[in-house]
Amino acid sequence: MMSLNELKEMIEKELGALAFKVDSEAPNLIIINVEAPNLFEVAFKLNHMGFDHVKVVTGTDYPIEKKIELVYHVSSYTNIDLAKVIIALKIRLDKSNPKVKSLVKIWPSAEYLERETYDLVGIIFEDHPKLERLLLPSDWDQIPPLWKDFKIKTEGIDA
Amino acid sequence: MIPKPSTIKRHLEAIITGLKYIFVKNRLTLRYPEMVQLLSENYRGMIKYYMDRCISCTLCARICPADAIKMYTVGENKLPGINYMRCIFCGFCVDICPKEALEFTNIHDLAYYTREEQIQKPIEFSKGPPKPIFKKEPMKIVVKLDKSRGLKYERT
Amino acid sequence: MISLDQIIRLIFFPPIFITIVFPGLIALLIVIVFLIWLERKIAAKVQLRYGPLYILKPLGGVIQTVADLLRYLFAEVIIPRRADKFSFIMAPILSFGFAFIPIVALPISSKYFAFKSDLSLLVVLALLTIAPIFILIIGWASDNKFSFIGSLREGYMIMAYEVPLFLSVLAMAILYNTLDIIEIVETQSKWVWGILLNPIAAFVFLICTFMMTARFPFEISEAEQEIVMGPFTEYTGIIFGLCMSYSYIKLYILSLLFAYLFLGGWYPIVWPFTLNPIMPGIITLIKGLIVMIIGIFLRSVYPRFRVDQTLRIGWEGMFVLSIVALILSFSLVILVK
Amino acid sequence: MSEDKFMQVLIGPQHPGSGHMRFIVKMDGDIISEFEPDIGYVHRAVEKIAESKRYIQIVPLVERPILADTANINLGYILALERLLGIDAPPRAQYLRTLLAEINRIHSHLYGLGIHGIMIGSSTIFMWCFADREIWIELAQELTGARITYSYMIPGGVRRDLPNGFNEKLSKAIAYMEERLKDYEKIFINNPVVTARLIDVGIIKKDDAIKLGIVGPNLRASGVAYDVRKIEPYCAYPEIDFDIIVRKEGDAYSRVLVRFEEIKQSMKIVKQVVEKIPSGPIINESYLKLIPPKLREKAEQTGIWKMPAIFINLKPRKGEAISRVEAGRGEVTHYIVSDGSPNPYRFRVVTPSFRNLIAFKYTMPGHRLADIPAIYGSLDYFPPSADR
Amino acid sequence: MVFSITRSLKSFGKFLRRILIRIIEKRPIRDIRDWGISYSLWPAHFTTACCGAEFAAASAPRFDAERFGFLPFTSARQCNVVFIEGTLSRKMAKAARMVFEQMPEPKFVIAMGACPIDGGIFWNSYNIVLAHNILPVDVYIPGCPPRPEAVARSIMMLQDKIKKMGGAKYDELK
Repeated sequence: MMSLNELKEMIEKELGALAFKVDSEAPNLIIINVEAPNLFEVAFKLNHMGFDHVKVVTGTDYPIEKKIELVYHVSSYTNIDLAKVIIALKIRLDKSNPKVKSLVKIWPSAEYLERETYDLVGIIFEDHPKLERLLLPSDWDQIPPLWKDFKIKTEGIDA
Repeated sequence: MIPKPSTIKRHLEAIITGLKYIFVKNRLTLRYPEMVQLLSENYRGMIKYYMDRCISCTLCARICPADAIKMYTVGENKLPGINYMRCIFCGFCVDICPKEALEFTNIHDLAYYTREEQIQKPIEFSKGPPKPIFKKEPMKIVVKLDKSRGLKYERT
Repeated sequence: MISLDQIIRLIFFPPIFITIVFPGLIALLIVIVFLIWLERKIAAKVQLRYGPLYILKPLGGVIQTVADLLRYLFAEVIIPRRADKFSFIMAPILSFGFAFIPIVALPISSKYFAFKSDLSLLVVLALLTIAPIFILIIGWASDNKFSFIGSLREGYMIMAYEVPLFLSVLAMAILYNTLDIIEIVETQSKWVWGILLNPIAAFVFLICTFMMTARFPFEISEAEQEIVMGPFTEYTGIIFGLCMSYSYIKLYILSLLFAYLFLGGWYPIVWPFTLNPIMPGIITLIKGLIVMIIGIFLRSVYPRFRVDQTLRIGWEGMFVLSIVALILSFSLVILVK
Repeated sequence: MSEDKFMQVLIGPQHPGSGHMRFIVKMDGDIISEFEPDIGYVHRAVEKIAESKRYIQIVPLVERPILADTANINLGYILALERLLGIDAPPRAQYLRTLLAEINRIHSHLYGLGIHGIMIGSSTIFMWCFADREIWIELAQELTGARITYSYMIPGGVRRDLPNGFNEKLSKAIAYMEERLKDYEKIFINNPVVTARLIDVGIIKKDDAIKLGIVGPNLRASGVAYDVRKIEPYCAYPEIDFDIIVRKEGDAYSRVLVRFEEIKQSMKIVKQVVEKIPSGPIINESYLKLIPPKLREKAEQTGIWKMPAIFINLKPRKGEAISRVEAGRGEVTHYIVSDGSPNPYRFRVVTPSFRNLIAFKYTMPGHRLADIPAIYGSLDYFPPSADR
Repeated sequence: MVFSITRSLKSFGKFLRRILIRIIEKRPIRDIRDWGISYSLWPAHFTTACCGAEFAAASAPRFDAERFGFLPFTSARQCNVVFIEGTLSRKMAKAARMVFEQMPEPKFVIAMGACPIDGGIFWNSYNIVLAHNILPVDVYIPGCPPRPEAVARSIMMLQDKIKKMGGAKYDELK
């Protein structure tokens, strides 16, 4: 059994300077902040450590800072110790040019998750095998719906 | 392909099981318009509103996830009315009401010809949901679980 | 001036009576209405429910199919723009017609038949094999991929069932030493029923019947979850009604044929059926109905095979078994002689 | 390669075997050479709407997409929210959550089995599964007051206590179900036509399953013993004894068998839950004291608890939380980013069906057209939950 | 020459059709037709969203909608009811419209669940379409999802409507 802190240290040692911040949050989360250019290499190393699949790919819009935060939640099926932990791999991208290298080559399980993130958040994944609209209708011409400046209607409590 | 004996046995088993069900009394059907299941007291059906208990706190309208409950101005008060076109029957409004002015009924089997009649303003809302119309008085039944037949319907 | 007597005589004139009344059009319609209802009802019973009911509650909704037919009758007939109009309309009618014609060759009793031929059995079978060809035309004419795949599957199925079916019939013909249905039945009344003489041939014939009429587990050309409605995907209204009844007609004829070949036809004739030459037909019909009910009952037991598996069953199972049936017949004939 | 060699077949969305999606299939004769699922036909923007809703209002919202398995997805959301709020449910509530989650797993698996049955043509197994599902729905309705959209779990507890006579009903239901499962075996599981259709069809090897990141019974049928209930036990699962069903083959048939065995395991869990359930409150103390005393007294008698008014304005701490839960179809992951306001800043839910979607693309090629429904059904894919 | 023949044939066909419709719309035949249609409502296999689960439950043994002659059937061409089972997304709305157009007259629409009626909990979503905006809805069933009993009730209401108002609306031919 490996505790969360031990694992955190191990990851810090493994990644070295590639990750600029590693946090752990109880009960099961380790957060790794990465610069966009290093992402592919970090992902490669994590995959090598035994984190073999992606659970979630999330894009979050921060309009004030003009950034989009991209998070890969990664975990393991094969290694029971690692399976107990979820790694959040975080990258901040410029909202004006949200481009990042796709991780499908490392984690094939990210294929549809990345494609959905492209669809709804507008992040462009380079080298993705099929970067097309997935959930939205193919003739969607507005800004990506999960951006904060895409407003949906709301109603008050009065009729 | 000469079938193996086990295959023949499995074919026979399947056919015999099918045949068994033809001759066993086992129907599970609730013959709806003739029989109506009495849902339990806590069933989250359509909602009845007691105008006299209401203190116009707007909690129900504010918790409604679907924005189905709206506050209407009736005289000086603001009273809730419901839009069944949107209501999702989560029952949050009933559960959060501090004065028990809203109450579950066990009516949930209605359909409408038009959209308009599904909006209930406070006064209609306080009259309770419309009673479903039956051509013949239905038999009221309760559902019992049964070891051999699964569900059993008993007259109340 | 035609008298009532003449009209009655005209109605009971065998070629007319057999085509129009029994076992022809009217009986066929009643049987189909009853059979489709029964199919839904049996499935419903196995599936713990009622099935069609409220349309005629005292009789368990027996006229459900009548309502469905009425709806088909009054529904709009849509012909897809890209379809080949002529063959789109004609093919179902012709397939219905060719499936129906063999009825003429079916005798009601040894004294009452439309025509007597030494080859009546062959006539029935030959006419039955023409009908599926029009299914292929339907698939081509509809210009729909599902119709096309469905009719191709029907084509494959012909390969699977036709040879074993003919061989099993041949086995019986060798046993009875005739191809005349009347003689076959007469022979059985002297010996025992064919199903006891050559159970293998009976089994092969039965399975091939189910294949031919798209009963489960061989409901492949119309496989709902795969290719929607197969060849009939594009059909609406009354033409679809024809398409739907097409497989039931074949089931009807093949079941009657099964009764003639293996269940002793109209024998044994007991008292109420001795009154006139038409009555024995009812015995055949009852025997045929039993076969049909077995066919429709299987729906509630089996899912469906894949088309390649059916072909394998046809060639590796049924074909081999039909050869065995042939050998059995030969040896029986030699043994008796 | 010439274009003529391939035929493109579009299956769905109005097709008896497609569900709420479309398959773009390239056929080489009868063999599938390319398979592309086209989803989004039920995309209702749960994640965007959630940003405009209060935390408590998201409880019914997350249930809607995954209608066949509402309790589990609800539980996942509540676990994530409770992590943000820093509260916990009392032990009795934990057991009640487990109870509902397992009842729901049973009827979710029956749903999947039934749909799979009809996909390969057996209408009987469809009808049987949907009939026996009603028994579990009836039980859940007794407990929660709704047929399938339970909205039963709320932050800090559950809404209703165990009704009187529930244990007896449950034991009857289990006894009935165990008998019925034997008939299921005879007519469906062991049916030679079914085995012919499913064995060696749609094989996902262990390595591929890991690589594609598929979840739930599909993963376990490929030989990976991964079950969140064991890896990261939540609610009452640490105190309950059950097995993970694993099979090695990875074909459609083994996926059916895994689900079938899991129904039995779930019944075992349910039995233990009602035996072991402790007494006590069903809502966290801190919320309990906010309920007016008069209503609290009444609730203690009837077992129907009211919500405190604070639920409208739940304000979790700033930060983020992730939770995972083993739902009927596999692992559900909820990820909430909070900025301290009463609405979530970003709400992300990845449903098992969405993660299983990738399996279509990589399993189908090489099979026949007739295998599409057989494999589709065996993956127990529920399109609305994938599209959200 | 050929054209004029086909044209006259066509107009003759139209004339025949009009006469046929006249005859059909007369009392006894019309009553028989409406009776047949009302007991033979076949919805197409077209699940738009999650209410399909409850729709399936309505045709499953416990509520058995087949008692009313209600048989979910394969292709739109052979059906006469389209059930909007839950949310219509933009993509699905196109399909729903297409399915409706593929069906032969007379045809009916039932909107099931809160979503197609007024959006339900998804009323402010960017991707939904309301059923009455694209299809002529005959019966609305509120609820999210509606109980199977409500589905049975909607079938009965539709039967009543057909018997009262007449089954067919051969609009474009009149």
